[in-house]
Amino acid sequence: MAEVRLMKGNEVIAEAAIRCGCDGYFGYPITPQSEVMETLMIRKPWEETGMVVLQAESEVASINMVYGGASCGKKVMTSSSSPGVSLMQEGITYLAGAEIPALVVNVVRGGPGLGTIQPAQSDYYQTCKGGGHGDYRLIVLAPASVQEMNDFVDLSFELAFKYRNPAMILSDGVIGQMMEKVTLSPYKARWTDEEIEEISGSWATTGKKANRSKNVSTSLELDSDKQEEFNLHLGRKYKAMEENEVRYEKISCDDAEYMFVAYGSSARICQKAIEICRERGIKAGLLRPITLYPFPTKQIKEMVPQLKGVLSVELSMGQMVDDVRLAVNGAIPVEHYGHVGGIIHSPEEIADALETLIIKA
Amino acid sequence: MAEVRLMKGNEVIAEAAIRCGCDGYFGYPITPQSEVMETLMIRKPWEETGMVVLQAESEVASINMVYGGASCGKKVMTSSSSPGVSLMQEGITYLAGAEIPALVVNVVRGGPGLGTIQPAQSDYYQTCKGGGHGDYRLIVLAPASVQEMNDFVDLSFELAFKYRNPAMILSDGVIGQMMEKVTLSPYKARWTDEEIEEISGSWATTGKKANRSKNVSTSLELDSDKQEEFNLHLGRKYKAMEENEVRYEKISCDDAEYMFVAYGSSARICQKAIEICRERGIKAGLLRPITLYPFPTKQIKEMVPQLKGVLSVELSMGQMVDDVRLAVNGAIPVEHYGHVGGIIHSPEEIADALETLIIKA
Amino acid sequence: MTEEIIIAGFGGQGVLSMGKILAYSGIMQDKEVAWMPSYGPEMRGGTANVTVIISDERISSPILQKFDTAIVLNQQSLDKFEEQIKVGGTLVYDPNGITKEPTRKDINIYKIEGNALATELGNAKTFNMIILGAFMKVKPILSLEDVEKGLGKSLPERHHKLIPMNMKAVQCGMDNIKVVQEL
Amino acid sequence: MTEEIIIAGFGGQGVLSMGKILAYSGIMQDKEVAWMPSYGPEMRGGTANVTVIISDERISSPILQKFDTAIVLNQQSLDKFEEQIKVGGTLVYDPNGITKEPTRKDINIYKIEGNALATELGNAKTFNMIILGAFMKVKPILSLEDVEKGLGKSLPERHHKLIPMNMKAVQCGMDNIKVVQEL
Amino acid sequence: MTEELKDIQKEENIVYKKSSLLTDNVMHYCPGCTHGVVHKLVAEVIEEMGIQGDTIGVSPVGCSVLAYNYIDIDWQEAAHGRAPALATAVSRLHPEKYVFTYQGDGDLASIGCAEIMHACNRGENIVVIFINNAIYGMTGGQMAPTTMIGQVTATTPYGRDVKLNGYNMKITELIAQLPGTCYVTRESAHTPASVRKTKKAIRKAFENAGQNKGTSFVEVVGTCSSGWKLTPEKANEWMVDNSFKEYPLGTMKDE
Amino acid sequence: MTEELKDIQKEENIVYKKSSLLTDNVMHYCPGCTHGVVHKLVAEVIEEMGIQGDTIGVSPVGCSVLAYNYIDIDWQEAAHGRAPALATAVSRLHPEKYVFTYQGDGDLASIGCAEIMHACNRGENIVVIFINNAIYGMTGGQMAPTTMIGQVTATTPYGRDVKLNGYNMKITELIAQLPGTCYVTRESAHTPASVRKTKKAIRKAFENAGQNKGTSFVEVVGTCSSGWKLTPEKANEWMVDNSFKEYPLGTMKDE
Amino acid sequence: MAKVRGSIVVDVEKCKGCELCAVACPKDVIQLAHEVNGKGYHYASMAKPEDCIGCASCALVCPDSCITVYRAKA
Amino acid sequence: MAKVRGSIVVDVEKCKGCELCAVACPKDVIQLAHEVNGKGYHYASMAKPEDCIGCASCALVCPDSCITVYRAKA
Ligand SMILES: Cc1ncc(C[n+]2csc(CCOP(=O)(O)OP(=O)(O)O)c2C)c(N)n1
Ligand SMILES: Cc1ncc(C[n+]2csc(CCOP(=O)(O)OP(=O)(O)O)c2C)c(N)n1
Ligand code: SF4
Ligand code: SF4
Ligand code: SF4
Ligand code: SF4
Ligand code: SF4
Ligand code: SF4
Ligand SMILES: [Mg+2]
Ligand SMILES: [Mg+2]
Repeated sequence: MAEVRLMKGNEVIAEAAIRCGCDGYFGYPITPQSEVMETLMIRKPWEETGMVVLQAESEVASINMVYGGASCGKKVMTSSSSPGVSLMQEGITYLAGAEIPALVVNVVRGGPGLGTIQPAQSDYYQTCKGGGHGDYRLIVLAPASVQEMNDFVDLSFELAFKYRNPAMILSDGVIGQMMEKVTLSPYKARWTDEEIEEISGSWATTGKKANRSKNVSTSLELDSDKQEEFNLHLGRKYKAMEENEVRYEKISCDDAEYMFVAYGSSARICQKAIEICRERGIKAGLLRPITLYPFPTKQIKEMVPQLKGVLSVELSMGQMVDDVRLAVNGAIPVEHYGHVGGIIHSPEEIADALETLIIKA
Repeated sequence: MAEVRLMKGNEVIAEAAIRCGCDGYFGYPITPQSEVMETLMIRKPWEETGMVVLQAESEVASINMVYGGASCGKKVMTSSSSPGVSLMQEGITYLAGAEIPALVVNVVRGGPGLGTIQPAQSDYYQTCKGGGHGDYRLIVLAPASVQEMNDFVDLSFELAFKYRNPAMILSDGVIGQMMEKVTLSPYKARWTDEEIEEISGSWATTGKKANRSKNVSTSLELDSDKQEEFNLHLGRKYKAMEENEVRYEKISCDDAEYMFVAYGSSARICQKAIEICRERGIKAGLLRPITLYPFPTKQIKEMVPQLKGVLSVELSMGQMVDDVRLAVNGAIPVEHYGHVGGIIHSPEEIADALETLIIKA
Repeated sequence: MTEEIIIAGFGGQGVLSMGKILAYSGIMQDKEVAWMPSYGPEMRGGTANVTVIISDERISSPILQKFDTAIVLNQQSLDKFEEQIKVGGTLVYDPNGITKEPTRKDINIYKIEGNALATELGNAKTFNMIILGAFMKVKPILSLEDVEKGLGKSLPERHHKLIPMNMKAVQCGMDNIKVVQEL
Repeated sequence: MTEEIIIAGFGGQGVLSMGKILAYSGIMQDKEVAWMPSYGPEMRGGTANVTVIISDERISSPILQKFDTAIVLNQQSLDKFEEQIKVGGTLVYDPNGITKEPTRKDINIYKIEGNALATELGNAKTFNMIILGAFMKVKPILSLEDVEKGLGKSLPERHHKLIPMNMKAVQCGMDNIKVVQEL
Repeated sequence: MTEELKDIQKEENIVYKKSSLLTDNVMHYCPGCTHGVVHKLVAEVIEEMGIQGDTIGVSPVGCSVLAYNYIDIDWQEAAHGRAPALATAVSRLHPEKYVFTYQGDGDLASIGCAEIMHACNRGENIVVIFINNAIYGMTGGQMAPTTMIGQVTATTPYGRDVKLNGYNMKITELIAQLPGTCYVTRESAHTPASVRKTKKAIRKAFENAGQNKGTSFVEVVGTCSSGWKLTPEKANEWMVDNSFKEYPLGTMKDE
Repeated sequence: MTEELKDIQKEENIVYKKSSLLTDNVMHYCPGCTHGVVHKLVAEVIEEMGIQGDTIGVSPVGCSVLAYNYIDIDWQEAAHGRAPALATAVSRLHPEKYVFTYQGDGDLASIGCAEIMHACNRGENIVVIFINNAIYGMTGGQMAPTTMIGQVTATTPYGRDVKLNGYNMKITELIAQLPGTCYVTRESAHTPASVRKTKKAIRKAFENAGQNKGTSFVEVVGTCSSGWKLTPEKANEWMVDNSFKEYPLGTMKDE
Repeated sequence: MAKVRGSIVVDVEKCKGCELCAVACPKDVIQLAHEVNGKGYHYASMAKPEDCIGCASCALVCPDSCITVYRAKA
Repeated sequence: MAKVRGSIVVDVEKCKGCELCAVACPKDVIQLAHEVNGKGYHYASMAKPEDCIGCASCALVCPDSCITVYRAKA
């Protein structure tokens, strides 16, 4: 029977990891997500499922531990918050370059620099455009509730392994710190060595068996022709993701003349803003990207004919709005509205912004 | 009298640093830019101008040395190549968050991951959209010749100090490794302590004088209202840059019906592609962004009425093309063409791409 | 039904766990709940507050600017949250350490001497349950039974023996709340 | 005038510095020049090549797919660059270590026994200057005077005493180049 | 106040008061935190040496990240672990200045391990004040490299276990062996006598910097009552009983 | 070939041949490079122990980044300096496997200083092969932490100078003191005898891993003739005269 | 009166009631007040002012530098 | 004939002519050939095959594992 609990988003990440058969977690404390590792340490999954949990010496070490563990075909993850994730950029691009499936959770706080420990969504660029160097993409899931913090752990691993690509859960301090009702997932067994051999035997470094040639986890290619072919291969993979893995939610969109685009905690606030708008006689709706990469470009585009304008609402100075604009491609006005620095917009402010930035502009 | 030399792009960075009165260089070896530090070490500027040159233990250390030195109001820089720059992302966002003027040179190679040491332009996203977390921007200059490698060192410092913002020279393996004729700049004296006090006394940590309150170099703000105000302040600063600091070059644009947008080494190749196009009877031109941030959005927009299409040519899978599309905003077709992985496009390929992707499409 | 509550006081007063028990009690009644703490670098001594929302519907924003009820346990919190109570809303406060009494005329105001009562009960740790009881009295959105169940859920097994003592404190709070102003 | 040259051989054969002297000589004539090496992780033994462009006009791309002249000093380089010579272009090669002779019919081909001649001159280090001389003979785009000046610029002061020896090697290359095929 | 008290509490009778370099800001530290004591000592040393205008402090992330609010000198706030890199640059660009880092044990021994080892090995002319409270205070009491075997923290809720979490790291012992350090000592600040001794050590470290002697490293073994979940008094007792065994006080190097 | 030679060169007379674990790829190393010798020894040990299927190698950036092309086992290529972090995870997730890192001195002692110190301090059950050629070979011969005072490199063109570049770092001595290490030794591979000895050390390290003893650390002092700008023979001589003084051979710990 | 040779003044609003001064005092002069300050802390105060010898032990260990110490000449 | 007790075979195309085998050989058996291989290296060869004792010193130190060593029973 499904278990219902009252839990913090961060705690749920830990619980979901254990239950989905995650093999290893490597992390380093940072507010507002330290509860992920703390919960794991209290839960002692090594006694229950055999999952390894290790506090690393730094975020640089933890992402590289993830690279090492995940290169063995294991389900391995880390979590951190913005400054820690910045430190992981080299490791993340290595994961992408070696095509290693793994999960990174970013519970975003405000920046730049040390900034504030309060919630923000100002790491969209870093996450979706490539914080590291080179041409690569992460699979990015943006939970808007504690329940989704639960659900997306398993989903992230599934997508990561499907595409041999690192995945990121892009959360924020609100979703990480809040408690909500959550229905926990049933336990899944960790993969056995045989299952790993079956699923990832062509690439995972599990020790060279006599029946196969050696596996090497690497992102190095000194031959430019081969490197280009590899980059093009990645490009095709990303294309496939764009075609098959876009996830989003539409709220009150059927008759909408104006549409908010917002993810995560901002999307929740927009839901309330819609009510306010509709009380004011404005037909507003919300398209909530659940996957930030692949981005619901097509879905936004499809809405355009019925719309008079779009407002991208983010806890940032305007980052996702680029992708919204690229989707709309000049057909109707697109504007950005958002608070930053740990301040959370109120539903009223959002409704007002729609009026001033779009309707009356 | 101006000195003409035959030098590598990387060597010129070192020479220009010494001559522009740079106070300190902190770096770590990585191909294809190690000649920057090697040239400095041979030149021994500490005996000549007093400039400090130090090989750090890592890129993480070097960018933080830059933070320390630059926080004193000194002209301080580092250089690296893609993987090293990924490691610097935390440090870079700290510089932006503490409003510290400094210079980072990235001689880009192909990624993701370890990738190839051959030239690429696949760090545009990382550089221009914020590789680190939080809402911030770098001033980004993209040299297309060894001469510009010389000129942009001084210019970067000038802009960095004008806006109290880190600047980046986004070069690549071609420009870094090639030798060309270069006219070296005349020597500028390093700033004296008094000059630093005058220029940056309001913020530089030079030791608290009795006549002022203490200076603190920090990016931390625990009060969300203040952090938001700070983020908005940064936003206004970036707006000012966008208004005042856009630099670009137009080649054969007067009568152009088709336009390439390309920077750095790609721009040079596009020049030759223009000749080929014109031989084929196609009126092609080139807009070369010199500042990648602020991006010549307005200048591209202004060209739109006379154009039938735009081709963004990059040594990447398509990154700058986003900004070109945002500028054009759907008015005419915009496509991307590029090689990756260390392969360099030929002028013929570019001319062909214009025909197939834009003209005949 | 939607009840939006802020509980605010010093760190160490049990503000967060009071909110948690409230939220758990809501779950016992099959309601939607959200519990959103303020968090900061101060580990002790600083102010702590938590927003609790209990509702029959899906909860949109867990971050609120206006509250149906504010439960405040020190002067700073009173200064900050008195003005954030909706017109017609409710303020419950412990007068201990309060130097400037609340001034709004358009809300219901109640007093509960939590500190003093906890000392009387001989257990400072029951302070927050006394406050909870007081709230329950003026906002009977949850049954005592649910609170008892909520306590069971939020306390670790080994502390379940403390439930009766806690329920006694809740009752004490219900019994001792004083009306300052009722609309 | 634009001359696009690739020089290719083993690391250690002085390929890069030959290119540098060429480029410097170009500067002496007030021409535009570009010198673009291949670079890789092998420090010794691997192949090394450099593109040198000398032109009266601003040079656009320093990376070329076709060359006016290829100077190749080992088999791998011949295999790779023979086909990249423009129709009507020029190939200069040292037959030492060459196992498969060039086959193209639409280019000019010259041979220079650089290795053997350097041994004769009693200084293996003059090898690349002999090759340079050979090139100068078939493509007299630069004067001997400019090459001497170029040498002066590219060698550090303390090595200037070696210039006469190097110029002798250049002359030796000019004298000993052999036509294999001329269009 | 009684007459007697008034008589004593006169300006001229003051024998101890807050350093004038300490600002009036109330420190955000928890009650009894070692950081407060050491801040005071640093302020007093700088004041007494008269080098307020010549001193630049570097405080990285950790509970002491806001040190700049409390001591009235120029400060740089460093990324977690990187203070020695900042200080290296400041000191090399300003060889005549007094440059110090003020680092926690998580900061210095964990994420910043490479930076401190290399700064000390290069012999940067800086002072390092190292507050070893055997825990990550700032983030809520997680295990640090210095956390002792068996010690309970938020990430070792059943006590640090060598198998799971490895050994505690004695970084100061390692640093004492690096040729770039001239003075390495381990002190505490829990009694009046140890506070006096620690102040002397800090003073010596700053004086070394004035004489360009290389890196001076002063560890202060301290408490984190919040992280340890003890009262300040009990925390001090626990420290004496446990920390001092693993981290014995004393000067390891003085050249 | 003479008859005599033919007579000797028969299959049954073979006393030494290339390990079957070495692939046929020509190594990209420069003539005389120490990496080649040590690759051979690692391959031989794995072959002789019969653990090809149970061994996972981790090679970070450095000249040996392509080690995976030469030894026929599963490999992970690590980011510069981070091999110990990768190996930590592999070993913890596969406690029954033999996990080793193969690191250069720039990699291990400079950028990767924190990772190696912490892996060794935690006592990860791994083998570390550490090639100390006192230089950054891969990137063209720049100074490493191990570069000796006076040594000329691309970034110390006038010789390493303590004032400018700091002291050379003796990281193995530090590592020997970390409680997580069970075996720490410094070897060389320039003579037949030293090659034999190094092989024994590597074998012991792998056997330790099989017995779950913690971290075994084998340093091999080597040469980089390209970086040093010497012939391989002269490089060996220079090493004996200079490196061995700063990095004396011998076992520091064997528990 | 000759007995009172020392005295302290506590900055009550800064005091966090950690009690370390009380522990350090050789004369048991200090106790926490029953009252709390604006931050909710019971602050340090002289319970036995007459015993104070002005030795400054309390002030030395006070993490919040709240204590000023006075000592009369005799 | 009894004199020839050992012999080596060098993988000529793999040899890089580092000469370390020659240095290691106790019998001075090895010298570099005048010819170069496909990579341009003068490769190792037995200059005095008759002196080889099959001790494998050369093979042990060879970085490129080019040397196979043979030893006849007697
Ligand atoms: C890159 C990065 N990772 C993690 C953090 C979170 N963080 C802040 S302080 C700290 C540890 C503090 O411990 P310590 O250095 O011992 O100082 P203390 O608070 O105990 O004085 C951590 C992990 C951060 N700010 N930045
Ligand atoms: C993050 C990063 N920084 C720098 C480099 C460039 N780099 C590659 S290997 C290397 C040093 C190699 O030296 P060492 O570890 O001593 O190995 P060796 O080549 O000498 O065997 C450097 C600096 C890199 N690849 N990645
Ligand atoms: S958490 Fe610990 S270290 Fe931080 S202020 Fe509180 S007692 Fe001090
Ligand atoms: S550069 Fe040095 S370490 Fe690298 S392969 Fe050559 S000799 Fe070996
Ligand atoms: S030591 Fe200071 S802060 Fe602590 S109780 Fe005494 S006066 Fe107050
Ligand atoms: S000055 Fe000495 S005697 Fe007086 S209260 Fe302080 S510690 Fe006690
Ligand atoms: S040691 Fe090996 S590579 Fe070197 S010369 Fe001898 S056979 Fe050739
Ligand atoms: S086997 Fe011994 S004797 Fe024979 S060539 Fe080799 S080293 Fe010389
Ligand atoms: Mg600490
Ligand atoms: Mg090395």
